[in-house]
Amino acid sequence: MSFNVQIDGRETTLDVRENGAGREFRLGSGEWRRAQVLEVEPGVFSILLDGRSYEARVENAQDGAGVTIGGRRMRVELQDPRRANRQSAGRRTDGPLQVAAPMPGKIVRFLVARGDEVVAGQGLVVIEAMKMQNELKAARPGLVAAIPVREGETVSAGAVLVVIE
Amino acid sequence: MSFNVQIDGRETTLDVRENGAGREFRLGSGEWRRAQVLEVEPGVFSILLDGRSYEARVENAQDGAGVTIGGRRMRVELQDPRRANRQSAGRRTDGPLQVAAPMPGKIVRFLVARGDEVVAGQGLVVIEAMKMQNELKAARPGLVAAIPVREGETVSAGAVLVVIE
Amino acid sequence: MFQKILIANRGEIAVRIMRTLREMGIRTVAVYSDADRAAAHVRWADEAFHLGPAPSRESYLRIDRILEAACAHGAEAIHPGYGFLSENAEFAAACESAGFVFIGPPADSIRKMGSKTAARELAIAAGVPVVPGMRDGAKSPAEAGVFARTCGYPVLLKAVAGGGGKGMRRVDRDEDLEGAFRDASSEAGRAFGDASVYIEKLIENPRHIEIQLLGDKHGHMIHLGERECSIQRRHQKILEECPSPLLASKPEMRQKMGEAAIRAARAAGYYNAGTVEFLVERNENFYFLEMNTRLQVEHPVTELVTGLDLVRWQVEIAAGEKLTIAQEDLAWQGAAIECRVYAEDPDNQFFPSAGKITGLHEPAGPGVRLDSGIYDGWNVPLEYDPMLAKLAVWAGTRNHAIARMRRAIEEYHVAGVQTNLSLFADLVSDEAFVSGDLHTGFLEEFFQRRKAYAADADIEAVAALAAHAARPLTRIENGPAAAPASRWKAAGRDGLLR
Amino acid sequence: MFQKILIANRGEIAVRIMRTLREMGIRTVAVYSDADRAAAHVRWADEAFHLGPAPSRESYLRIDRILEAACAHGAEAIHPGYGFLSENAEFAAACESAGFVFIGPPADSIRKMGSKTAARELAIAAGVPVVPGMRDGAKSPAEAGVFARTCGYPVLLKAVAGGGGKGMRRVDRDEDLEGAFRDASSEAGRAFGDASVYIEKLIENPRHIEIQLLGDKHGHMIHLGERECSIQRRHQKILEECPSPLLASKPEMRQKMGEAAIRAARAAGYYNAGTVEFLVERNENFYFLEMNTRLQVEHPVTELVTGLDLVRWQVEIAAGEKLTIAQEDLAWQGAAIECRVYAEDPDNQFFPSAGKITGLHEPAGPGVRLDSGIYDGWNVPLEYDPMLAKLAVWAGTRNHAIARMRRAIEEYHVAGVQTNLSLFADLVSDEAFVSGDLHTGFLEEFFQRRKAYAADADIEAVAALAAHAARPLTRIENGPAAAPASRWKAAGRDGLLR
Repeated sequence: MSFNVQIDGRETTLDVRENGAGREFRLGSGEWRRAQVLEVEPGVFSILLDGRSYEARVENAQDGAGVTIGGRRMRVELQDPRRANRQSAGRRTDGPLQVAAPMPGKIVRFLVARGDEVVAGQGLVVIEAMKMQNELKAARPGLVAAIPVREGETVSAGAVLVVIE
Repeated sequence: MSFNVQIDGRETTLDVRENGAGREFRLGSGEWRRAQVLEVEPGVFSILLDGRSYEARVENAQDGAGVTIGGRRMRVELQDPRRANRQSAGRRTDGPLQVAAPMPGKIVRFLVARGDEVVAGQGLVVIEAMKMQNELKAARPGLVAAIPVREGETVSAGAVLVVIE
Repeated sequence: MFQKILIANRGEIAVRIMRTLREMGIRTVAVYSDADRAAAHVRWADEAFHLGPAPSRESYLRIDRILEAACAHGAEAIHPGYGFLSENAEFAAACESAGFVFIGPPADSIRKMGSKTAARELAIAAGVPVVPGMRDGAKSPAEAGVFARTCGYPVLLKAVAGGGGKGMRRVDRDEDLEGAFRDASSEAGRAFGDASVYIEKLIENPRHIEIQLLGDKHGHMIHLGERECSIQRRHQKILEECPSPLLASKPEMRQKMGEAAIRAARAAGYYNAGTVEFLVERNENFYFLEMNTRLQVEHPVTELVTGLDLVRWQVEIAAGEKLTIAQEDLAWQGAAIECRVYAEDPDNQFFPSAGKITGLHEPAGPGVRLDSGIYDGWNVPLEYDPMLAKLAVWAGTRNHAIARMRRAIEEYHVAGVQTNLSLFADLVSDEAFVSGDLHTGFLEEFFQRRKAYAADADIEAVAALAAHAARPLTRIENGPAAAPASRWKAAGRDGLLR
Repeated sequence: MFQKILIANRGEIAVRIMRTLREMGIRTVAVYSDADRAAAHVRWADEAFHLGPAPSRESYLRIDRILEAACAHGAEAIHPGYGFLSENAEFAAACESAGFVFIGPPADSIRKMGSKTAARELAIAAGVPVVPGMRDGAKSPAEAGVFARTCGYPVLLKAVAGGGGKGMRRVDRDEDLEGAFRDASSEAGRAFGDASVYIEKLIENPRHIEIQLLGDKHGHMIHLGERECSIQRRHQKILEECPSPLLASKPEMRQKMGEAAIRAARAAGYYNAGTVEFLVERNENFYFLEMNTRLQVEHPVTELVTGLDLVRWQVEIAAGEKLTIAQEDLAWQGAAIECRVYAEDPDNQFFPSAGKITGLHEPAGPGVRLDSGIYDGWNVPLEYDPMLAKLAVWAGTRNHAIARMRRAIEEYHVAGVQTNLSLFADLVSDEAFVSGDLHTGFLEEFFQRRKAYAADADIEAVAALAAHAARPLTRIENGPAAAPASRWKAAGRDGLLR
């Protein structure tokens, strides 16, 4: 089987095949290699590769897996290329940008008003959660098209706070 | 509901009943009391009773539960009295006594032979497991009726090593 | 000694205090909000009292409910921890007048040190250096200029009524002063309705170094040396150490700062544990910043290096015992570092990350101390500070302590919520950090040069394999909903049996 | 310094060694048997090599396979840990002749100390006291009587060819000697075909105290003080402390024993870490027992009290570095205690208890050090020593350390296998233990008076409630096989929402 893989944004492929004696894999255009993968605890994999021992902890998130190895965390997306083609068609990066609350919290204040032009990286709104105030920033430039919530309001995770067009 | 309870061998009863506001219990002929029981981790219970906080860890073993509270371990058997009557009829203490291996191991040597008279507490067999030699003793006096395994043999947990009549 | 103490706090600090109390044979009473019924501090307490709903002001900040709890449970003393009511003079006074011993300084000391300007005056009166500045507004640019030339550039113009950076101007040269003064003054006037501006020496990239004090009710007070707390993000300490890399080789400077801290605390009639914070310039001048009238988050590094249990001493002192340690008895052994582990997402601007802990592996072994308030399965609530645990290490030298911290971070894993552990992994591997040349702007500079903690060339292959192995098997349509299993798991076991 | 080291061991000691090596920036190579593919020491190593089947003699005891592993992975040195091949002179020699540095003493020292009689001769020659005894068999009861009167009763008659208690007799009075001699001699004759009997002074209820040594390859050797190891079951240490309650207030005795230990070790041409064991009488006479030519299980208590990392020094010394600590630099701070946590069932004659760890809560916080080789979900194999972990604590005084150990034990819980933690909970609460009046027969006496660790009156009610809450709900016949759930769980949450 072949997969499209994104590791911290870098694209490559992973091929996995059966072999009489076990399993082999190939990353990108590299060599076929053998690895021994053992799930020692739920979500925790002990991997032996060329005599080296790795412990990988995998957490599934919405957009791929978070994999931590030796204190280093990587984001890994793994897709069957057939499905990947279908999905990427739906994942467009233009169109309105909805800035959503990453977690439940209270809106402290807006730093922009409807109709403002914003640049990438500009602060949009300050939200307070877990005793800390956090500023959400614009990922790209645009025009503030809507602010669906009000200052002082308590919002839940995923609530749209600012729409940029 | 009412239960027969044995705590480290001491017999008593546990009654549990619903009450408009929650659950109440009574141990033996004591008062009805309220407790708040919360399973905070699998098998781990945080229990608030009269403002005191207890953490009880429960492990189910063959013959009842092992309950550990603050480093103290107790064996608790809890039975619906109807079922208890049926079961205790089947748990007889006379008849042949089968001395079984408490865990897998290797038979180092027998300290008795078939036909020997043994007294309670007398060593019967030495079994080696996890680098340690351990002596199994006779729980009551009797005659060694059978020794179904041989010295040097590796046995699994529960294997009968000596039968005393 | 007390038989029973109520801990008016939650999380890791409540657990940490309980550990010492348990060792002292003192019963512990936890208090909890609706969000914390299953919290570690409730599970491990001897007794527990429900305060109210989750928001702090309806639970952990309710003085009346806490006194009610102390009364209901027959506690004799109350330990406030840090945060919440710990620096609330009114709470300290209320405890005492309700007949409970407040484990901390007298209410009056808290009050005196609680106001920044009052504390500054008090420090000046006690002969403790403060950041040079005018006490009142400058009447003219000329008056400001006289001061600026006296204390030396760069200086900071600040609105007397100010706050939030409004009316604040950095001035580096005499010729810029007049213009900056007028700008600042008019901005202050618009913002606060008061155009007064005063001037303060600007301390560039200072170190933040604090002195731990311990004093009894009989007038004996000692300092336990310093902690270096220059690694800060948004003015929040995230990594602390003892000794300070600066002071480790300067016992006379430690002594000078220690004596200054004691003078400031004595001026406030202080007893129990407390900390005096200083800004330290590159030329090693130090200036009083403020006093924290409570146990600090970072107290473990002092404990590791001095061998003292600060909470035990807090309780002994509150009970009226004498502090039986003389200043000259103290010795600082080796080096300790602490990292504050927060539930926050380093990939998303360190946004707090609440939720359920779905996996937990904690570091241990030689020289590792973990003070944690979480467990596998615990739901980190939204309502409180996102600090999960404090990871501290001790070793014979600072370099060994840094290596040990890196090792401990590698062992530490929290699943289900994001943490800042990867930031610490990179930070303790940073050359400038290892050199010990720290200042409060250090972390901002570090973010610019930050390099991911080294890994070998195959780490990406391994990450891909792990992600592949973790995929659930494709379910057979309409088949039984089997638990997700891994193909590789079986493969691994096959390999094992070969 | 080495770049890569192979650890020829498993379990907690392999993990403990790896922790230090990782801190030193040295890559670690684990070796494992079929039973240990998923073991902690394999998971946490940088590299791993499969040795063979589960039984030790087919894996961890195979010198050829271990050298093959070192070769295949390019390791430069081999750390043997304790147990397995650690005191095998042939292994040490094989490592060196294959070009790998053996992290331990020279093979010849291991050989010299490996034979009890040779070690005894060596100690005598070095002027180190040994248990007074005849070197050869007594030709007659009369000759035995002369010796017995010289060294003083009680004495022990022992078969020269002996072992296993055969031909052994305790004699308390001169008038009993002749009869006992004839009995012992005839028993020895029947058992071993050699009727020779010799005589040794009987040390009644001695303390077992050992001295930790550290010496480099350049001839510098120091002692790191003592460990008290008198708490033994079946001649197996289960709890150790530093300092010994006896020596804590007797620095001159520590020095005397330390010097004797160094003399014995020097006589064997020793370097690296090693331990000389002594029996100590109530009158404080001490006698050489044997030398352990490796790292001891109980080394953490010495590390906690001296602040040194023994494994780091072992590696430095093996690499030819100089031991840069002078005897007078050493200071012993506070008190440390270690409990060996075994998988064994205290309710069933301490029978080993293998199986799957189904739940694990480990102690932490101030002064607690845990060196563990297990994790939640690990299957404790049958084939090896049942030690799961070593729990050590440090505090400023022995009393505080005891209280801390009790607290740590309360926090510690292992589910799925039985452990001896409850024994330790009772032991550290025992008055005689707290008094520090220890001897090797202590534990046997303790079992007679053992009291279950105190609990309040409601503990049985709570245990019954917990057992009740843990019962799975009765399944509806033919209904879906739901996961077992608890009625009380819901009730608890209701209570919470009220």
